[in-house]
Amino acid sequence: MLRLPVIVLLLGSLATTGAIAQSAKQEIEKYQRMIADSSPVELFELQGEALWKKPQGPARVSLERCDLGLGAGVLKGAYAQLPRYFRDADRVMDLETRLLHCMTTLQGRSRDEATKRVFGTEDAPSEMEYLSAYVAAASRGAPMAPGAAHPKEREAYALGKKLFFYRAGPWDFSCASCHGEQGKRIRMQDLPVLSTPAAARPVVATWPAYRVSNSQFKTMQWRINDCYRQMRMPEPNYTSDLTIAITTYLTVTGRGEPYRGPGTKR
Amino acid sequence: MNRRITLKFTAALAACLLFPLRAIAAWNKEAFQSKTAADALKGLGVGASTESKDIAIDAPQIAENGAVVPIEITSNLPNTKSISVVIEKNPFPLAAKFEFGEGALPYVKVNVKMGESSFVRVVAEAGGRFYTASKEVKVTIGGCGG
Amino acid sequence: MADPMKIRATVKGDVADVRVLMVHPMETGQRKDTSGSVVPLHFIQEVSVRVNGKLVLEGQISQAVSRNPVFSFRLKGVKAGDKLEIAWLDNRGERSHSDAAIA
Amino acid sequence: MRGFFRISVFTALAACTSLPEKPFLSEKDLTEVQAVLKRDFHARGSATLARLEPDAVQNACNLYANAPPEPLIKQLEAAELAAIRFPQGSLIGDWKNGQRIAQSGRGMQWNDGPKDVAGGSCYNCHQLSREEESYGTLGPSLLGFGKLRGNSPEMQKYAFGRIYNSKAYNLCAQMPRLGHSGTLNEQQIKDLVAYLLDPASPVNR
Repeated sequence: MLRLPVIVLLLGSLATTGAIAQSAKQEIEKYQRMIADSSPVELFELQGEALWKKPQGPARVSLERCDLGLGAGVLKGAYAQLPRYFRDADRVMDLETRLLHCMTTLQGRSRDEATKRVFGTEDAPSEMEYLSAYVAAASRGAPMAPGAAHPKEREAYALGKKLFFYRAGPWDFSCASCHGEQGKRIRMQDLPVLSTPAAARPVVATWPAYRVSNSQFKTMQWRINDCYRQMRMPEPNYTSDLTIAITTYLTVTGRGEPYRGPGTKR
Repeated sequence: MNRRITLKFTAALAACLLFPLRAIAAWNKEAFQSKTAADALKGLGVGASTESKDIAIDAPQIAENGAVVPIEITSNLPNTKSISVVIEKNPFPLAAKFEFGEGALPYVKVNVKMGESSFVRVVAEAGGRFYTASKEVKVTIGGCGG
Repeated sequence: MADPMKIRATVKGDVADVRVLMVHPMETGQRKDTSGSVVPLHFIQEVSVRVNGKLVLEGQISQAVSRNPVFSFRLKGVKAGDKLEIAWLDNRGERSHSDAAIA
Repeated sequence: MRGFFRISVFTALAACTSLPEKPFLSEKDLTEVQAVLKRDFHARGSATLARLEPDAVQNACNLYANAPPEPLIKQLEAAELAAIRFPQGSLIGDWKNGQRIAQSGRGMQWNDGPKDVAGGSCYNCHQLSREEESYGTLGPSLLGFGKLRGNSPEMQKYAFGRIYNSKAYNLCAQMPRLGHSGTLNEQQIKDLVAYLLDPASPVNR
């Protein structure tokens, strides 16, 4: 007898909180739309184009003959089909891994030199960031279709999935700790459940991306790296199989939507 | 390489030749260096102003980040000459003043920084009078904060 | 010489929507760099927009405008092919100037 | 009002029934993943490779998709509880400092300096006071925590223990073990207990 009013009261307060949360969510969506409308992301694409065409390294050649999977020099739609298996390297590669491959093989640069500063700052964005912006932009409109058929692509997907759910480190986090439950957020940031296609698709279709909070262009390798930082883990090696496996798992899960990045994030 | 330098030089020269003098108004140091909204308005020469529904401000009610807050302003007042943007709680509240000549519609969209949640006040000058409207923007915290 | 601007101007009827992206740090003079020293104030102060040589819009702005500023304007009485010139001047006296044809 | 009612009840139900796919990691998978981690990570700053070493709690939660069999839960929770070092006397510290700790998301990351004071990242996941609107929802709202529960010695001990080692109370909880992991010290946890339980704290006002 006594319980009923309490429940009604509780439900009532839940409903009000729900309504407030709903309007906050709509306002944040509006904010995200507005920042995307006035994003400086094209400036990164422009700089990336200049770097793509700039002769560099001992070979004094540009990256214009780099094969991103669709043939030497084919940019259009190439990003949308990454990560994928590359026979010449006998491994699955994401965008940055493949760019690095072209820098070392075509341009004759050392891996150390080419990876000296892969994540830039607001004052000095990195070569990888500019190039990622340019190459990704050339896939606008192309449906995301990463490699998922070759045995090594399947292997990368399977490993990525295990890593996604594996809890580790001093805080016992996995990717799923934050990206595992529908409708949750960290502070005001909505958290997509990246193991579900519906939530992964818009994410996959908009990375890499410009981040307005620190005026930096962020690559997918950075995204994985920074999640592990926040998970209080050690640092993953740049372009390691582990990072590519996670990106493969996320991209395959979220494939199918036309690419509309590089995106703009809060 | 040579061509690049020539191009750059030509562009720089062109910039100097085309814009040798300051245009209509020089940067209003007094107004921009004011630390309160009231002083900024005084510096702009804004005396009495009337609240007006003919100034439309489109800005997010909640900004996930204060580094970039998009603000879109349209004045529907006839003969709008200028639009000024004052962010009341910023250390230097005056953010921008736009003057519209013949050939420009009284509309502007700009991204501004906001140190904290604040009212954004817009002052439009039309027909020799000042009109004003404002909108509150809440600045929140987006991510993990680490 | 500053980095190029990116100008997009599209006309519909006789009104053109103009969007311009500028490369500029827009330093507030309050930010500290990674070594902990304060980055000095450095920001665009004046922006001007001309159509076929005629000044149509002028902006004075402060350090409160976001890094890599993006402005949108609307011009009337213009047609495709008209020459649009946009220029800025910052507090250190650096300038940039770009032009584009209205499409 | 009625509309809202239906929507929130419906949302609540939907949230319970449509949990995303959670794979069951086998012993073999754990061995594979651990080898990959050791191969593909390097130490940076305070984040050493020792952090990759799994403990019994992590192994159990990974192996059973966060739902180990009841006897194993009981056994491991008891071991975690026994390892909590409860201080003597009052566990109520300074709520004002607790608020700063609750707000801060720093600590234990490779970019945190040795002199940086760690926070508890509490607001990342929990609502705590009405004043702070930017709160996360991964954890339950703790608004009015002390007002609802009082601040008896038992409640102080519970709050302290839960912050020190959440796994002692809910083995596969998503919340980090903030004391056990060395993120927060005893005084900082007491300050957080005060933030939760002190009647003067914004949590209870």
